[in-house]
Amino acid sequence: MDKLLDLWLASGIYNVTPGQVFMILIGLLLLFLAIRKNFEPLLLVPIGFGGIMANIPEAGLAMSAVENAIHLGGPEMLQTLSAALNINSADPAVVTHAYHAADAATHTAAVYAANDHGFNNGMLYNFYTVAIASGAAPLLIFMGVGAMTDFGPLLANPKTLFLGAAAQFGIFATVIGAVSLTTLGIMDFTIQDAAAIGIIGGADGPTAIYVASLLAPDLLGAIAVAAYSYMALVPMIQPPIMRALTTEAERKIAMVQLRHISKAEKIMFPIVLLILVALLLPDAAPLLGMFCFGNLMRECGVVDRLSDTAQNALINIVTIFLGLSVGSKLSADKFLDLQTLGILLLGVIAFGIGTACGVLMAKVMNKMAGGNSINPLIGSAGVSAVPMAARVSNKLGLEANSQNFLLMHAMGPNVAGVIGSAVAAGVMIKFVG
Amino acid sequence: MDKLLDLWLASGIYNVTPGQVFMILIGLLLLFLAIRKNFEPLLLVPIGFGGIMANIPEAGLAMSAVENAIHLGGPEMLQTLSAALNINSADPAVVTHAYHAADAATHTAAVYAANDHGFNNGMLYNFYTVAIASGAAPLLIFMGVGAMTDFGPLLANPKTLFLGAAAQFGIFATVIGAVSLTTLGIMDFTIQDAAAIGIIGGADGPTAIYVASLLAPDLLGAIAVAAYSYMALVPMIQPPIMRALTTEAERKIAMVQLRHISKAEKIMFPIVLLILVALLLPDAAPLLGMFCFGNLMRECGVVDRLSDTAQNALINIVTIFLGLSVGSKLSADKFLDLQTLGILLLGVIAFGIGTACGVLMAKVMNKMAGGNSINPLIGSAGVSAVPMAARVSNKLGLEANSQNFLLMHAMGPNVAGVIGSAVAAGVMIKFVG
Amino acid sequence: MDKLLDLWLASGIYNVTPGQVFMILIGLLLLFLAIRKNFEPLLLVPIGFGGIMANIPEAGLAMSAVENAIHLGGPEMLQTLSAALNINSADPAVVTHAYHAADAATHTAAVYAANDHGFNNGMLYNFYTVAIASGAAPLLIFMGVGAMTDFGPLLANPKTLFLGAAAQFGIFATVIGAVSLTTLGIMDFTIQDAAAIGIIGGADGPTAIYVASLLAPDLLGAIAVAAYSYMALVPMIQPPIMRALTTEAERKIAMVQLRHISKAEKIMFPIVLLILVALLLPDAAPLLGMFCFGNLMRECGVVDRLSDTAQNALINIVTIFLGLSVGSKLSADKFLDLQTLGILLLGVIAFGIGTACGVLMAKVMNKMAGGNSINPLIGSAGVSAVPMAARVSNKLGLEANSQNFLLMHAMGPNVAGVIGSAVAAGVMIKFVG
Amino acid sequence: MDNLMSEGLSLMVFGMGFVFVFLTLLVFATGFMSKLVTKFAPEAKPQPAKPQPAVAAAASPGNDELVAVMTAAVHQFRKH
Amino acid sequence: MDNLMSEGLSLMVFGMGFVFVFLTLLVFATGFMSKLVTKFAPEAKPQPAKPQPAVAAAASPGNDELVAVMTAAVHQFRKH
Amino acid sequence: MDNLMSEGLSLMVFGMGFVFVFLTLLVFATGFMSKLVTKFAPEAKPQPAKPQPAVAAAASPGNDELVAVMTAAVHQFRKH
Ligand code: NA
Ligand code: NA
Ligand code: NA
Repeated sequence: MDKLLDLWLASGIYNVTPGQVFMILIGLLLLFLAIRKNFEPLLLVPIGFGGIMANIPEAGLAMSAVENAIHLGGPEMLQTLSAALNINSADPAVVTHAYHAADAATHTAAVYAANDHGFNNGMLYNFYTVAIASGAAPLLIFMGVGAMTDFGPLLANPKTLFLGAAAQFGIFATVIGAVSLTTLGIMDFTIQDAAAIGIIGGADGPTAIYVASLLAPDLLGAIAVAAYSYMALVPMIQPPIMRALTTEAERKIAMVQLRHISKAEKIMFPIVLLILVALLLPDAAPLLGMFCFGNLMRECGVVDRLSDTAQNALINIVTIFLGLSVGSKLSADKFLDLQTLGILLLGVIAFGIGTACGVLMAKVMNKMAGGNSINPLIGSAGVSAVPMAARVSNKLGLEANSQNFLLMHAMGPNVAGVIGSAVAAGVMIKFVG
Repeated sequence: MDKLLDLWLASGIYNVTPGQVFMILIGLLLLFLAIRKNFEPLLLVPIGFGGIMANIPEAGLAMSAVENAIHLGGPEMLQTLSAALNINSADPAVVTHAYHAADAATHTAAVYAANDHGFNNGMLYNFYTVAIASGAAPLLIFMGVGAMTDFGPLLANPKTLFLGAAAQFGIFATVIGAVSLTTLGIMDFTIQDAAAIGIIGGADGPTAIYVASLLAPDLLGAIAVAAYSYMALVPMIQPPIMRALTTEAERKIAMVQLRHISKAEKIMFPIVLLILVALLLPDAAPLLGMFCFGNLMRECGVVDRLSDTAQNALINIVTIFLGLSVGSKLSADKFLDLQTLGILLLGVIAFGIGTACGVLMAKVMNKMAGGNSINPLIGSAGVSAVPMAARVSNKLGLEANSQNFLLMHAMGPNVAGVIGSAVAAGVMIKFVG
Repeated sequence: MDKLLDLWLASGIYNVTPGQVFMILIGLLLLFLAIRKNFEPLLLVPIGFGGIMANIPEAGLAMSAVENAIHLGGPEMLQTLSAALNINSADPAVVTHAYHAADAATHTAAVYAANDHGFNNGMLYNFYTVAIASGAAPLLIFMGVGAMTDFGPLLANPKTLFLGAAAQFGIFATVIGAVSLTTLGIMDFTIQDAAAIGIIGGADGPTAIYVASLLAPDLLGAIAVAAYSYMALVPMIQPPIMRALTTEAERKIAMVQLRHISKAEKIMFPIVLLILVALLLPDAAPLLGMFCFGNLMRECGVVDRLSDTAQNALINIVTIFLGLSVGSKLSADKFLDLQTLGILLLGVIAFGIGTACGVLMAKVMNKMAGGNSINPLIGSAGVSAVPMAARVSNKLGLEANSQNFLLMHAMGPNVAGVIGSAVAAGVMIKFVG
Repeated sequence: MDNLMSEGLSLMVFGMGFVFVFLTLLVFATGFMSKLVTKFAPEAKPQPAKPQPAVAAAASPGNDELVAVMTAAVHQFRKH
Repeated sequence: MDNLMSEGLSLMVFGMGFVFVFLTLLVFATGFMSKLVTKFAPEAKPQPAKPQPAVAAAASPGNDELVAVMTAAVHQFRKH
Repeated sequence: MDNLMSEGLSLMVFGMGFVFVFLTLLVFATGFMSKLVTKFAPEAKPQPAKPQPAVAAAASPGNDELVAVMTAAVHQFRKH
């Protein structure tokens, strides 16, 4: 009968907390959005599922060995840990705090103590360590995205880079928003938190995850979920803003056909970009370096088998682990917080401001050039969210003029937005990292 | 001439032990069974080859840095290690024992001492650490298996889950067998060993490896070899038992055609299963969580590229490393033991009992339902061994009635057996882990 | 304005050293050779790109956490590190030296100190650690190469193994060359360096990287670049030597058609080779073991999905990481050295001597056999450089006799050369490792 | 020793019991889920969502099917 | 608090400024590169370097194209 | 220095020697193995075990071969 009691006392039903129930429901909601509403399913299916697994009571899948020891080890274990951490209290909260604040050597001592008592890292915690804490997964995704990106439209019309620059204003406006909420006493964000939240406005998943893992790992779950959700919502967020800021006549502007781009130009572009990064902003080198590397593999034409693998097997494998790892950050104690609401709110504002600035920049460029060479609808594509935002530009263009195919023209600012937000990420890592 | 002598003294011929010769022959036997007899070749080819490599004299491929230092480092190294391990003896056996019994900090000190003298982990030892000791490889295989599994037949006839449950009796009967052999003084198994051996009866490779890596890592080699060998032998082990326990009339029972299962049901099933695991048995969460995740990727229809990768590139890569890592446990000192014979004997008994219980359960269910809705031949498929056991059911069904295609009906208990043994694994990890 | 100054002071333009500029140009040269001249692009594209990234000023992508802390941490950090390393100087050069000379425990203390101050390993440093320092990447490439290799031509004419043996003389002659340069006071190579340089003459990339990572990690960049570059230059290096050492009549020798090789022989060959390695030279076991394993997967016919993955997804993934990791060793302070020139010079000599010895061996074998059964042009293929060297043999054969197709005959010594240099690698690791 | 045996027995009893309880609950949960799904999200008609059915027709020698098969194969191939 | 706000503002000013400076330089560098390439390495004619164009013709029902497509597909397939 | 040279020379002598010994043994072992295999496990006839030979016929324009090729390609494709 003891065993029966043990089973019951260790069961999920007995131990589940309201927070875990809520987070499991959030996980189910993400799965629903991904599967039925087609919200960025490649990421949100693993994130949602990982989120559910992270909240299975007593399984500790998202917890480190020490966290599991604190939770399950009882008073003696806590005593041992508090000795290893050089503190006087065996209170779980105090021990947890000391563990997170410990220097590397003390941290190791605590890990050893937990291991000696048979506690191990949860599966998702290991995935997170290997995939995200090391920085590897977002960079490899970026390499794969580089290998999938065609810079032709951008090279045919390099001025569209300005649209990609302008749309990054959403990032920095959001930083101000987060800082203001803190100054007003409504939320409590550090400047690092604010920067990581701002990057949601970059509309670029791997960049957001990379920056958040460096600047605000505790907020990573909410930031990644917000970034991918809003990217999926681009067809709903952007059109009203685009319509409000443009006239019917502007939306009807037809753009001249893009010139043919030679193979040599496409090969040279990632190299030029890499050298510019090397000269100006070394902190953006990991992100943009891997992006350029992927693109060079694509365009150089002599390593097709590597490029294929980067675009398929490798990016798929990394996506699975990245998604599950992000999901591991959706544990109740980290996600269920007023801050998460703030992040979700600020994120959508960031998207809106980025969209608006892209459109306005296009209008300014038309003014300055004294012509009508740019349809402002392609400005919104500068937020990135490749290729969704470009498709939105195309759709609105066709509504205004059924012969006006803007897709290729919008791909220029669209990929420029990827570069722009990686540059913005580099600046932030440099200044507040 | 010194060099020539060195070469000779370091050569395999000079150093080979009878145990190593024997184990290399075992490795060759496994290769023969895999290649010529088609015994689960995807696993037994890497396991057999890994087993041969693990027994190459002096190469130390399956040994850790410290083990290599003990074996090759000479008296001075042993002295250094005994100091690091805080013992007084420099006897290799004593040092080895102290190394395996050391706590984490002492263990690290010994590793540092070995590294400082230029000794490193063997290649297979590293593979084992990354693939199996971390728990990752069996879980990823399970994810791939989930992505390959069609739960349609099970959903069409959920009662066949009972057959999958009954067949797990083989697992627990084997535990009793192992415990009895110890009580009788014939063998010397701990309760952990007994549990790990029992799981052979689950007829599911990754589950067996996962449980053995947690409960009895020293027996892992023998357990994995037994599990995969007996799975390959299912067409020989099962039929006599199935014939003995059924009448000709029973074997002729035709089953009603399975109803069509909608896509939504297939999507919901892994989620329902995951939630049940979360509520009842958190210790089964890693195994069944990854299994459900793989199956959800398969069925949801929006992440086909991830599902494809999980079923192909990823599972193949993991299989290579898993197989070689299991092979690393086929070293003479661990495998050549009376215990191995005990494991092989108990394993086949487990298969037999599982088969019998599955068949008998089907007969009981017919009795209780007062009808003849279930052909007892599909009960044996409850041991899992997907899809071999289901094919055996089909074959015996056709022998009795050439129009009686049981394959699809047997797939229900077959995949139920996978769930059943993962649940049994969770219970064991919970109680004796 | 502070921030602006910060940006400028941290920018690449401000910090770039002439050495870094030079190394970036070397990286661009490698990319040019790979993309336009088709020099082993699968490796030289990642190596060249990795080399550029490794030399991005201030980014520290190829540096460890401690190296980054030394470079960027300022006096206080240096003080902390010198305390951790138990030295009295806070001079960067002294600290760096002490860090590299530290034993494992002290090394860990320095790493902890760097981590505590927020310094982390660069991305490429991590890749190097996982891919090369662990030994995994070259071994997995070798497994893939094994899975791509058809030993049929070798089995049809096993005597061609002697050609593969003779061509390894290039390796050992180069060792003597390196040793002589040191004895003459021109260079400063240890015997380990000399051995690692010699292996360039093996004309086999993964073997060269594996040996260099064990014997001379500092020279790894130059050795890998030399090995792959000269392999690409085989069509220019070999023909003059081959023409000089053969008569027109010899070049016209037609060889008898190769006999059919049964599937069983092809399956048995990797096993025979593995057992021979096990008996004679355990130090070659990792390299040749993985090679034989790949080849067995290919030939056994029952694990085609593993063989496919080993030849495609897995080898491609590993190649990407291997190339970037090798590139990480192209940092200015390690590559820009008189030694690199010595390595490049010795490498080409090694290729030349290997080629000559292969050709001469073929002539000797003809003499000893008293016949004309071997066209000496296939001797040069013994250096390996698969399949380039065999193609060169074929081309020169066709020049002399337009009906003389030597390709298949040259594949025998070609793959024999792979085995030969792996054996030579094992001997070197045994004697100087 | 007796202790070991009793541990084994209790493992058997609780293990088998739990497996049955779990799978019984799964039978009910699955049945309940199927009912819910059939009620609230009935399938319009089972459509062939993927090109495989077309591919399966590859053995038929007609030229049109061949083209369809090709296209499907190449298409799927490219996705990889 | 004020400090945080001023940090945020300076991050915005320098961040946006830098993004614009960087992308402006990229516009010029790209334009310059394109000019150089067009001048020194003009493309003879845009050739279909890969078999994809042939593959794209797969829908056309002619038998010859079909063979070409097949060959290309199988060829590419084998490379994998 | 002299020591280094002598180390190099002995490495050369023993290295080359060992390479030759090893490959000579491999020649004999391979020959022996081939004889054993030919004696005890002769191949009935060299069968085309895999679909590749059929695939190689892809260039031939006959319709039947085309179908065979397709089937083989799709089959192999699916295995991936
Ligand atoms: Na962006
Ligand atoms: Na089972
Ligand atoms: Na060679």
